[in-house]
Amino acid sequence: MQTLSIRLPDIPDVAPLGAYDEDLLAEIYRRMVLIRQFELKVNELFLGGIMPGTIHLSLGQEASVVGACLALEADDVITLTHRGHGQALAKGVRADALMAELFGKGTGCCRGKGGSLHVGDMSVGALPAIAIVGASSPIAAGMAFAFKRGKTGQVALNFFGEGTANKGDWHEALNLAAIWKLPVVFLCENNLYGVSTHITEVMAIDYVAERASAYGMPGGTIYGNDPIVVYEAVRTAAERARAGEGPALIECLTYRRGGHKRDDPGTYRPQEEVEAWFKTDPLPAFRERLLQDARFSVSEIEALDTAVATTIDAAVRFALASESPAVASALEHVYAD
Amino acid sequence: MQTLSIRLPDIPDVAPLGAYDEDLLAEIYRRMVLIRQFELKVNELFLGGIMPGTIHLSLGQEASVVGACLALEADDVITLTHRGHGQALAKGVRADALMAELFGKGTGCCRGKGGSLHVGDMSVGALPAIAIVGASSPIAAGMAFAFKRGKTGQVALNFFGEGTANKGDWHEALNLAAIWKLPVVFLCENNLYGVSTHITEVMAIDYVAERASAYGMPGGTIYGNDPIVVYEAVRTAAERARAGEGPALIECLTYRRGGHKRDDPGTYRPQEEVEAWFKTDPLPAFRERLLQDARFSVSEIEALDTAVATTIDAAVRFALASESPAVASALEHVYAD
Amino acid sequence: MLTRRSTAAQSSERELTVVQALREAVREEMRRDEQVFVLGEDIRIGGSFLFTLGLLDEFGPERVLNTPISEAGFVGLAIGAAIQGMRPIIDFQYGDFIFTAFDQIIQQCSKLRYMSGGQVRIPLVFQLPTGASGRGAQHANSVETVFYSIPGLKIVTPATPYDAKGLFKSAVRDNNPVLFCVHKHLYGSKGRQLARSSISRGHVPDEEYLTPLGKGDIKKRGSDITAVANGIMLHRTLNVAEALEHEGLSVEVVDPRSLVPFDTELVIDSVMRTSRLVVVEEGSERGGWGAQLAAEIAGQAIGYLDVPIRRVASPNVPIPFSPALESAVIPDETVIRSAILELMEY
Amino acid sequence: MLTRRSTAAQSSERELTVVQALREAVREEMRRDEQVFVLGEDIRIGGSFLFTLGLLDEFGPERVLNTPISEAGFVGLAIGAAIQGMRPIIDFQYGDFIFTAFDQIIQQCSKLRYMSGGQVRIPLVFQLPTGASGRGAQHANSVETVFYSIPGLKIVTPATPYDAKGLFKSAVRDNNPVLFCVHKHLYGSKGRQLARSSISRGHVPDEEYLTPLGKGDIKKRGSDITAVANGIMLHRTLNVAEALEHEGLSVEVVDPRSLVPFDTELVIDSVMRTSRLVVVEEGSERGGWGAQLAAEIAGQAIGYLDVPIRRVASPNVPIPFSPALESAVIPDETVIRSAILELMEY
Ligand SMILES: Cc1ncc(C[n+]2csc(CCOP(=O)(O)OP(=O)(O)O)c2C)c(N)n1
Ligand SMILES: Cc1ncc(C[n+]2csc(CCOP(=O)(O)OP(=O)(O)O)c2C)c(N)n1
Ligand SMILES: [Mg+2]
Ligand SMILES: [Mg+2]
Repeated sequence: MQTLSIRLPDIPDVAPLGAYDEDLLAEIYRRMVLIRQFELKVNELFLGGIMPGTIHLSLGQEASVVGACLALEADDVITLTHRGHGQALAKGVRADALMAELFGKGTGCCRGKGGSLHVGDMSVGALPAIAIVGASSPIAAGMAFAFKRGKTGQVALNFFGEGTANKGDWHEALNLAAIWKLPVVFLCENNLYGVSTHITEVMAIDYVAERASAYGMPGGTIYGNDPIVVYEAVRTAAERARAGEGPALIECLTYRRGGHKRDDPGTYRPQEEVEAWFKTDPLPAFRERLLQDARFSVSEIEALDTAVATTIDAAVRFALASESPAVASALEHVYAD
Repeated sequence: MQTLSIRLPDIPDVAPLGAYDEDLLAEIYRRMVLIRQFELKVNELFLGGIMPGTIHLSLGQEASVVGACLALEADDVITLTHRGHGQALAKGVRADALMAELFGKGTGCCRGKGGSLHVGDMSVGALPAIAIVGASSPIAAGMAFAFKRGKTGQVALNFFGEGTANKGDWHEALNLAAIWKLPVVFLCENNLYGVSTHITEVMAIDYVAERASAYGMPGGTIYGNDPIVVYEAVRTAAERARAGEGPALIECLTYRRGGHKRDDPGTYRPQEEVEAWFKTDPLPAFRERLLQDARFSVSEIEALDTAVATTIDAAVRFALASESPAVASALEHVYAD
Repeated sequence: MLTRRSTAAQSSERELTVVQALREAVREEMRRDEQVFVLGEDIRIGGSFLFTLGLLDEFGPERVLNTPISEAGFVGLAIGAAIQGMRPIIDFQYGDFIFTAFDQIIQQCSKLRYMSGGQVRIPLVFQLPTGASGRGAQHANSVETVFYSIPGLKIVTPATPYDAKGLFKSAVRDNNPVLFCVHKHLYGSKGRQLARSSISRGHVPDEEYLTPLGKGDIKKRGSDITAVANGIMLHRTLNVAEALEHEGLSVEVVDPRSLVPFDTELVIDSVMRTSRLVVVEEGSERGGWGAQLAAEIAGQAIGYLDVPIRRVASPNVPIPFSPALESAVIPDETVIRSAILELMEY
Repeated sequence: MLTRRSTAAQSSERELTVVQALREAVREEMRRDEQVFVLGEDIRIGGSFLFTLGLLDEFGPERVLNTPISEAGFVGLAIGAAIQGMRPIIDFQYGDFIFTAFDQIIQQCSKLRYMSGGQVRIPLVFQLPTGASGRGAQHANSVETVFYSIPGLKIVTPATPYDAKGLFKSAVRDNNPVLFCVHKHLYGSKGRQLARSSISRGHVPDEEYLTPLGKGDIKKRGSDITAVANGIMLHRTLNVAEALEHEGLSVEVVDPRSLVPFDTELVIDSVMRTSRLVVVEEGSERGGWGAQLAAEIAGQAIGYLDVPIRRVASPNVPIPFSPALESAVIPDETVIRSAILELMEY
């Protein structure tokens, strides 16, 4: 095994934004802000004892999920993880239904039966999240299988963390996807930690993407805090998949701003590492770049910020005003007719 | 995926036997003949309706198991597969107790409670076989863990087939062994087929050993029908493991002479493939080489053959003469005191 | 279409084995619905119990998929395909191997619908050879017992060719995961031992029919005692009941057919008439459907019973290989007979 | 040694939470036997329920191992280590994740001794947080129910600090695999909800003691009706029993403590005195220990019962997230009370 080798990656040269459509750039920004504001609010509600359950925040990882989801078509599907709020919002799950779900309300995207660990909305292609690490990878491959068989042209994208790449289900899924050339993109949010455990402790290789070759599929490690870098990589992989050339593994290097969940301060992370990574916060970096683009003004950006704030406020009000699900619904949805 | 790429391997230049001790060479030959004769006899008994249960023969794979086991020390341990008779005999399980086990007799190596799928004898370092594909790999790693922790200098060797390398347990085991540098050798008997399924159908890479790098461990593919080639590879890996340098993955290319099990004629295999591989039968090839070595005469070799035949006869007589286990023993060994 | 006619042209008194009936069921359903497909290990050559024999020829490799040995992977894959509208059938070589995909089944497959608030449905059939058949402990699990407590799954254990076909077709059309557990001694695939009773081979009509999941069936009418049994135990119990009939004892034999949902009413109804209940299953006696049935009758219908409920099951041990031991732990006709007679003499 | 003395120096009336008692147990056993070690995810920082808090400092990284997220892998590894003479304790973050290692446990761990004819033994403790605690369906399984039917395992469900410590020490010294299932609401780890009853925090003596596996305990004496309950249900049942005591009803509360082996005699003994039985468990009502107990009593001791056996359990559904729904499906004091009163009025 090599010595500890995953540190702050070299941040790639910034791709010029000029090549991208203005609406796309605005939407990237809007969704990143939406996730940031949504989760800050959730954290507040949760620590305030107002929100029930348990939560895993994705603060800091917005660029990866937004870049990835906006590279997909609307009818492509994603699978989500335990850290799924950002993935859900990136794919277009409504903030109000998401917020209501976290409160366990009947208006929630899963009618209050899922909760934070299982958010999703099939109508926007977000399969309600699977919280068992690694278990979603074969399921994503299976959705891709149906797409291939039905020649629908859709693609499935499987989100997972670097810690997940040591799970048997993940391994079996990558192999199946490779041998059957399924249109699936395996997207690793490598935030260096699985709970408190650093990647170098649980893998004797440097990068998750090195495992792609074991299945005969292309793979690569990219800087995950630049949404454009992620967007480009996923776009390429999705096109390849749509063209029948099979799956790919993309590893986005990123970092979570907080601990693993609710009560975790994340103090097991070395101070220098935290500081170095915090400087790469994707949100101010992307905002800065937008402002340097002639097509965006400060007031336009601020208008986006304000609109998001309004959305979040409305979502909280909606969630709080909603009723708990009827008790009888606890016995529903066990079986389909 | 590449086109079908695992064919008959180039047979490596034959290592001169002169470098090896006479007793070792004789023992390699003896164990290979023992396995061959044992399994031919088992097949006969089974097809004759005399032997109960189900059987998976390893005819044709003798060089890999014997080369591997003789490269180990007596107190090293192996894990066995569903195709375990050869592995057991190679590690030194007594032929009579093994035969009695296949008959479900109380004198069997597992007191008749295991059967063909679960043969083994802890007193010679052969953990009774695990028939669930892939499940033995973590257990082998665990035995190696105990050896490392107890600084015993022992090594564990995990036998598995190429079809097994698509199983999650296998993946998790290799990773664990790699990160904790456990003294374990993962030994793949790549006989090209898992039941009727050719390796190229279930992997988009050429060789199982290509997966070693995904775990940061050394790996290599060797010609598995030459016991000396296997012996050398395992010896090197075991020494490395004993020295604290961690696990290795060795892939032995070999071929089974019969079908997957009892009632399988193996007719899914292309005729040319079968013919080409049958020419590599390890047993006559090694016999020939011994005869070319000045230290061995025809009569010595024939004496070995005869001794084996006597052993097998005795084993069958022993097994047939043995009693079935007492019915009360069905309730024993569920729990240890 | 042609094939179909020619099948119909066969004698209407034709007798099939369970595996023949199952093959007919799967073919009919695959013809009927393009979304139905089969996957599993070595199924191109028929799979372990010849359930898929001939399917490749008719439906091609797109709908008859040989998988790698990756149970968790291909179960998860089938779940995903089902979510997207397909109807996978997974053929397991031995039901025993499903435990390597256990999490996919109990954490994902059985719950995704519920925890998504009804957003998805997962029509998915698991073809699972179950029980002991002379192969030792790892190939002898009563799969139905292990999954029995899990909400969100259906579990079927057919015992006759007629039921096997009708239930299988219903399972394929059901919009939920169904574990279809067939005893290894029931298939009647070539060269394998077949459970022996008057109905282990049997008439299967030419006309299409469906047998509903969740409905039990009285396999033999009787008035003195109710025996509930499934799988091969049904056949053993029937043999005992037929022998006892000659001795003047009238045993009613109830085949639940489905374990989940379970036709408790049919049993209560029978017990109301006989006042005596014996429950026979192959699985070990702890935690299976037999215990549940006994508990339910003890809770709901205890007033109708004249005597304690007797259960016949294997002891709580792994299944030993030795034929002498295997047959000592798995209930045989002798123990079933004794249990019935004991209750009659209570 | 010094640490040990200083512990002993504490007040003999000290009260501990369950997790404190468990930590004491594991420390004592690790000091006692070099072969005992702990592995699991993130256990260096204490694991999910702080079971391993502080262990790293005392025993170092050789005996307190952070694993990758590879449950099947590290369970198999622990099996191998146990076969070679070690005594692993596996800490699961949530018992729910054990299903990804299910095959290793039911096909290997529980059977290797048997199918090898007694050649190996596998002393191995699984520390498993079980039950529902507001996290949704995938983190709410009653793990003990799922494994309940499997031969070759022992299953323990302690409910008090005293029992938790004594049983854990016995589990570590047992030469078999033991699933040690502690309800998530019982640990009392910082910031987490604790089941509320007079004995959910409690006295744990300074002196070493062992509590045998397989022995139940009467947590409250009573003469009118027997209630058998475990885990958090024990606390709820005790609260109900105490309230009813004031209303003049004497409920005997039996805590089985171990599910496998189960102290059926203790229950029969109690039922012989009370003639009424209610069984309370958190798991869903199909296939768990409650059904088995009811079936056994119905088979062996039906003559002592005046009324049917009542069972209180969750319905057969996955556990919903919404607090309003979760508390609707998990038995609370109201349903336990009603069940007892109904039986009294039967
Ligand atoms: C099979 C399984 N084991 C353990 C857990 C508990 N757990 C939840 S998240 C997590 C860490 C996952 O790490 P990673 O994949 O890197 O994702 P991240 O949390 O960093 O987003 C663990 C161990 C689980 N949910 N499932
Ligand atoms: C988990 C699991 N799935 C399926 C099987 C059935 N099975 C037994 S052997 C075998 C093929 C194994 O192939 P390989 O690993 O190449 O070993 P070989 O038989 O060629 O020696 C299969 C599928 C099993 N025993 N365990
Ligand atoms: Mg991570
Ligand atoms: Mg093979």
